[in-house]
Amino acid sequence: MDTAFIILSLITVAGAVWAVTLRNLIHAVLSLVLFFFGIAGFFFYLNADFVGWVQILVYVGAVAILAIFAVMLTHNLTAEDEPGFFSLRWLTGMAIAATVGAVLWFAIRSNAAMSQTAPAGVASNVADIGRKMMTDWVVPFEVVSLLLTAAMIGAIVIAMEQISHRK
Amino acid sequence: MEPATHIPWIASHLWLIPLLPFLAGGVSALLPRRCRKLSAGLAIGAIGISTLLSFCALAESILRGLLPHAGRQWSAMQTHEAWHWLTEFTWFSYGTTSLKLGFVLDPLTAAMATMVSFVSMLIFIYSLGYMDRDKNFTRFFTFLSLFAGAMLGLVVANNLLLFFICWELVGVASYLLIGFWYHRPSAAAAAKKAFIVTKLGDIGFFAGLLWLYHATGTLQFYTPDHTGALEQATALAGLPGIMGLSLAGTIALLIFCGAVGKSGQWPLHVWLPDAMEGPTPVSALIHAATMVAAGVFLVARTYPLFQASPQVLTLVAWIGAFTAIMAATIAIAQNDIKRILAYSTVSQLGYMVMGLGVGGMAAAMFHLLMHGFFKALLFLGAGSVIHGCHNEQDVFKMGGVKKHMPVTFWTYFVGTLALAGIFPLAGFWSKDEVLTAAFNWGGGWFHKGPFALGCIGVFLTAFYMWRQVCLVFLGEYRGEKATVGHKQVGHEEAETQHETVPGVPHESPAVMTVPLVILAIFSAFMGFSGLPEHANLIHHFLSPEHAPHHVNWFVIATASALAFAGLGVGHLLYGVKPLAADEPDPLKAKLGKLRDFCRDKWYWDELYEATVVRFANIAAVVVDLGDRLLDGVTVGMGLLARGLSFINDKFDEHAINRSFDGSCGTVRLMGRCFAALQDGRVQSYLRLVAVAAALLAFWFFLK
Amino acid sequence: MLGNGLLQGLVVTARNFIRSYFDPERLTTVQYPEERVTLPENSRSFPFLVYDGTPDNLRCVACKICEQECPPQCIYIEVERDPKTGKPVRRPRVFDIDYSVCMQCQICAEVCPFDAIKMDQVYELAGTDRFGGMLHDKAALLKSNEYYHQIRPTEADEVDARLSQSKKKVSPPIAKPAAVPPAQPVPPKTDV
Amino acid sequence: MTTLAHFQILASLLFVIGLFGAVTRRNAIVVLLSIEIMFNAANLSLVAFWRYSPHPEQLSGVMFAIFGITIAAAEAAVGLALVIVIYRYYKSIEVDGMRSLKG
Amino acid sequence: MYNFFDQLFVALGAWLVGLVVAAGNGVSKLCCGQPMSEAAAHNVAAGTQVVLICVTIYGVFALCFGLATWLERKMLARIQNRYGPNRVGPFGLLQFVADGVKMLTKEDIVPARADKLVHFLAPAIVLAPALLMFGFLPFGRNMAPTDLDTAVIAFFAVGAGSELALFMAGWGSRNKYSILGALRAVAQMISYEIPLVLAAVPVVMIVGSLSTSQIVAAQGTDSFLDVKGWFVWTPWGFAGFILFLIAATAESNRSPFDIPEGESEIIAGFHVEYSGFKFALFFMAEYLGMMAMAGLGVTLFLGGWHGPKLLPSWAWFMLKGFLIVCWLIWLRGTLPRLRVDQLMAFAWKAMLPFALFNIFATAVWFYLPKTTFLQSAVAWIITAALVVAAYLVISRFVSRRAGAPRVYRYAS
Repeated sequence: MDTAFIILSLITVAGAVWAVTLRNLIHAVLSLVLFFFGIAGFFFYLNADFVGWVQILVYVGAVAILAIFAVMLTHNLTAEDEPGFFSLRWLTGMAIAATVGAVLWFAIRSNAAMSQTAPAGVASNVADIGRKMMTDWVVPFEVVSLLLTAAMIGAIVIAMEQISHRK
Repeated sequence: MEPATHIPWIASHLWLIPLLPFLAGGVSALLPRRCRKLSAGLAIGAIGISTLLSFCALAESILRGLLPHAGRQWSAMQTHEAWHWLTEFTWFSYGTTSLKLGFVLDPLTAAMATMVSFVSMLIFIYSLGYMDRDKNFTRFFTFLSLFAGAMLGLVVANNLLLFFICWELVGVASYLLIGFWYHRPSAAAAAKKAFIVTKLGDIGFFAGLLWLYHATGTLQFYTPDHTGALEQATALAGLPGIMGLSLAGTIALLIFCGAVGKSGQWPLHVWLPDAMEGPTPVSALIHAATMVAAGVFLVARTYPLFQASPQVLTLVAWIGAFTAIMAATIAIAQNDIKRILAYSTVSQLGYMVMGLGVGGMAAAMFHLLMHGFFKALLFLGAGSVIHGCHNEQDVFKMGGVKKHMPVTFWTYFVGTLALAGIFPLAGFWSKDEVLTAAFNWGGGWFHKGPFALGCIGVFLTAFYMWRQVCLVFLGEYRGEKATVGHKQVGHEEAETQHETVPGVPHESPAVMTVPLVILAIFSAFMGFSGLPEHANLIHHFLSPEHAPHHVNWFVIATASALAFAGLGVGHLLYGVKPLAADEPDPLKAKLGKLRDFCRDKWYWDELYEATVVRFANIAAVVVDLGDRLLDGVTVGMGLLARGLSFINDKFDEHAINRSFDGSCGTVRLMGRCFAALQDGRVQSYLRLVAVAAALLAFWFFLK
Repeated sequence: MLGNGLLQGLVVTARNFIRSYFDPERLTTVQYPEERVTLPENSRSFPFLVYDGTPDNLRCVACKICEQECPPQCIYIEVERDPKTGKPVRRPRVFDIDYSVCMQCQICAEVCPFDAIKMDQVYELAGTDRFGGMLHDKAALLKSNEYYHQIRPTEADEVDARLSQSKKKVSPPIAKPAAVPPAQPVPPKTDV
Repeated sequence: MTTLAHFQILASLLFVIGLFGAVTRRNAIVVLLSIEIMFNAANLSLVAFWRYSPHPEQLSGVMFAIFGITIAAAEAAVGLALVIVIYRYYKSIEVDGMRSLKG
Repeated sequence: MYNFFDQLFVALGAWLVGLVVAAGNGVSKLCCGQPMSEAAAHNVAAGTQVVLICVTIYGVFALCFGLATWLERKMLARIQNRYGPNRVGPFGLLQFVADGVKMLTKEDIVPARADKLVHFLAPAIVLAPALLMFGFLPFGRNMAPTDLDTAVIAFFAVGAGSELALFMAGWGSRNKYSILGALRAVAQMISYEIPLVLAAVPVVMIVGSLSTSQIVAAQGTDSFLDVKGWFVWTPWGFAGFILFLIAATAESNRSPFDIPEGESEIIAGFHVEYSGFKFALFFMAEYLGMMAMAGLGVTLFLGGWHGPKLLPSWAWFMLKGFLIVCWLIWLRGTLPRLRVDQLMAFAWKAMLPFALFNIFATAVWFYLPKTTFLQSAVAWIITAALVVAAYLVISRFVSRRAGAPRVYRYAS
């Protein structure tokens, strides 16, 4: 474990925790952005530059903005009636999260391959990614492009519903 | 096939032939409506260059196929083997495999491309005159170019997928053109009908395409290393398919579905006559050069698959023969000049398909090519008549047009005789080829049946054509507008197409008659390229590996006699005593109910209405009924349960004492507990999923 | 074609940009401390007192008409008395105008029968004292007839002509106030 | 040195945080954000596996991550559009309120 | 001689790094009695390089920012037949210094009900992407601050970060004008980011790399003139350049796309509640973003630092960048502000299809043979015809709606 990892982990975990706990939705979204940047940092740390930049471009540039617009359009800036920390809801949530976490912990600890260190010289090259995407991964690529088109049309249609009713 | 040492320039640039009309169409699609001359010029220029290129291809092919043997006996002229010039390119690579497309130049392509582009060019030129007053002139030429481009693309394709793409483009273009006057409901309906009915066949075609790809791993017709889909036909013939057919037969059958739809064969012929709603040049293009020819061409192109399966060929032959005779009978009782021609086309297509079915691929193609010329001629002539008679299409309201439109009459006359199969015009030779092939098909009534039907068809063809000529051109003009000044009503529609000068018919402008004359010359003399016996150039050219038939004087005599008989009967009925205005069809008296049966197209539309459409409706009703029934059952069950519970309640309260209440309470509590799991809250489900997944994982690890 | 209008607009602005360097007439800005616009002759700011020749020889006779007519009452006049006799002399001992109260209405100049008070054109009068700073006394208000000629030559010439005429008509040095038509000092002028 | 286990534990932790948010919070937008967190945790795990894999030239983890990001973006778009529509209908984006299937 | 000026800053940097390493060795000898280890020396050199690059970028572009404000005021003034600033320094060149001093000394006002933290962070966050974007541009021969093979996408990704900062500023101020301005800014920037990226895609397609250094290298020739290879001379490059300029104008919120600031409607949009130096930071971010966009435009389409070898390469880069900045100023002096619906319709209905079609035209260009001059000419004409046809069609659709009255969705 080195310093960069620790700093990035702190940023990421803090962002994630704030994002799910803060009452003020805008603050939650901004914390989520912090989290996204942390994850992008991890991608850089893992020599996956392209994924990192895509992460920033898509999540910070689009998803976070989208979330902000959703918050703005729903006039629901603060979730006032959230239950408190020691409510049954939160305790159940924490219990479930702890259960799943325990399972994951168990799985990771029980696997010997987990203790290996990073091999040197592993880096992702944009040209290689492009080549893979157009050869081995062309079917997922096409499917995803179709999915994106469908999602785009779907999102527009869903959100336009009211207007089309007026006409 | 010889090794691809030298490929002529045209063979490697074959793609230019379809590309040019496509480009012209694309550019004129962008032009504003006022650029009429530019768009027409583009379209005609593009198709003109395509025609030149096609002639180049034809010349190269003839050189390749025939010239090395020049100076020898005709019989020794043939090369006795099929040959192809191929160009291929990779569309896209997918992992290690790649999807290749390509173009092929062989005699079939060369002959077909020449006919298609040449006839299309003449039709384009003719349209200049015909569509002169239409305000959507630009759009019309855009669609025409698209149509011709798609058809030429299909002709030069060396790949079933490319073929299919162009095939569908032909379908789209025909949809757009049939529905060109989309503000008429009938035109819009006809366009829809044409599109949907042909799509029915295309489903089969597409299935066949996929199956072929699955079976052979390629969609190229021919490849340089002889692994093309068609070159594996014999191998496919050895594999089992469905319904006792071989795999090759199955695929051929599926592909034939497409041809049935596109070429208007029974049972999918119903769209073709309705397609007359389009402008007449479109009808000519559909019937002569492009759309319907595509179906026959498809079978000719994939002929090796059909050859590998005699059963399918038999089916093809019978369908063709049946269509030929059926359409001919319908044609004799029609009133609309274009409908008569439309059913004539269906009938002639039947001949072609029959020719294919009986093994005479060259004969069928010969008939297709010749038919392209004279049917284009007839349609354009009909268009000229309609144009001259102020959009009148009913033959009983024409008559005596001969003296007003001499050029149209004489060219139409040539076309009629050619279609009727009168010596020595084109139709005589090509129909003779088909009938000879049918005659030689085999013994027994089953194998002679198509021939017999074909012979009756010859009689009927001559009859209805002569009937038409008599009604339209001979006698006196019976139109309502015969007297000048009676033009107040019914002229609004006509305004879009030509000037509304009332009264007698008038000859069409030169831009329309010149194509007619050219087509007439071709219709008259092209037949000599297919003289029977050894001088049969077309046969040598198209299928060198099969020896042409010997002259069968019996067939020639029978066919000629029947054709003359048809003409004679027609003249007796309609020519000797020209009909007066409002006089009923004399055929009605002679045939009675049978004539009505024919006039109403054998009630196919009604049959489909009564079966296919009604089936869909009934199915919908049945499903709805089932739904209601289930609903009723559910409601009934509910009522029953309520009744039972009412009894139970009373029973519980009065008959059973409170000792049971405790256990009831427990049950209720448990029910509530389980109901709590189904509370409709998405998050509780998520919780359950998470816990369950965790437990499963624990179990998995502990095991 | 789309974009034509944009290009035309760009050409217009580019032409303005380039020509502004070759055609100084286009530039409407006056760079104030260094450059000033010449004021039109009829522009006015605050009143001042006119004297002929020396400051002693002022025209004002302390008749107090202006003091009484002044709408905001910013003029304060005390008549000077002969130190020996105690009788009033026809000149002001104190003549104050509070510029911070004056509303530049020109009524004082219009009613003055002796053409003694006229409107000035100064406008840079900023000061630091809010209360007394704008109170101008007689010494500050006195300006020569030459100055008057300088700022509004046409009007001053007319005034001089009128004064010399009235001097000729009435031999005594003191003109009767009644002889001069009141409240018609300056004929209206339309051009500068 | 940082081992693969570090990354996997971190990814699990983030996943668990996301899961906690998804099952706990009432606000639909926050639930969607929590789901995004889980997506990201999964992506992190995949890229880490790629980085430590014996065959990095296959780029499988990276590819999965890229496709994951794409799908998550589509999901977010549709999900938030749905939230807006639900808000218009119910005037609330409490997930607990969305129990009726009838529109 | 040319090489000396061309590589002046490279040499200077190397010399400074050497100096620092030598000094480090000296210190190390004094303290530990032996020079630094190889690895330590390497680290020191790398660190010094990073610091040098950062300082250079900050210094040079802060200066450029100042000059750009001066240039903008001067040009706008001249377009409107005024003098513009001419008091502080020769030709008013030091005006920006005076402005800076003014900004620094003004009172920093925070609205009472503002979200203090967000309000405070926004100006800092808005400046960071603007400065970071310069890190991906090669300024001259051997003068690329970083050499990523993902540079273009990194540039856009970093640029996307500024949207969020603008939103933070608008929301943190708790003012309806600022929130309106922020939402407008976000909607506009996210809409124009798509044509912006798509305008850059053809270049990436032709070069086959996302690296800015390689993109610049692909546009260079060995000749003295060195302008032939610029992508702007190709039809798709020209179309892409125009698209890029328009989208970049919108992306940097400049007139005629300045509806987020719209002084006459929403006072100053997202920074209405900022004063003093925080306002100056927004101002700076806007100008730096504009210059970075200009730099990317130069890199992608105008041959980067390639140019006739009369001037050093870095001078060419700066010159072209300033030309683009001048163009943006000229545009601002000419065009009135767009309406919101026009703005969105233009992005989605005009620029997006045109950008997509430009990509198609580029693919056509890519596959056409270009070995002989004749072939190149034919390829050029075909591609140009495609682009012009697309432009005509799209402009017809755009013009058709141009005169239509505003349709209100909720108000009417």
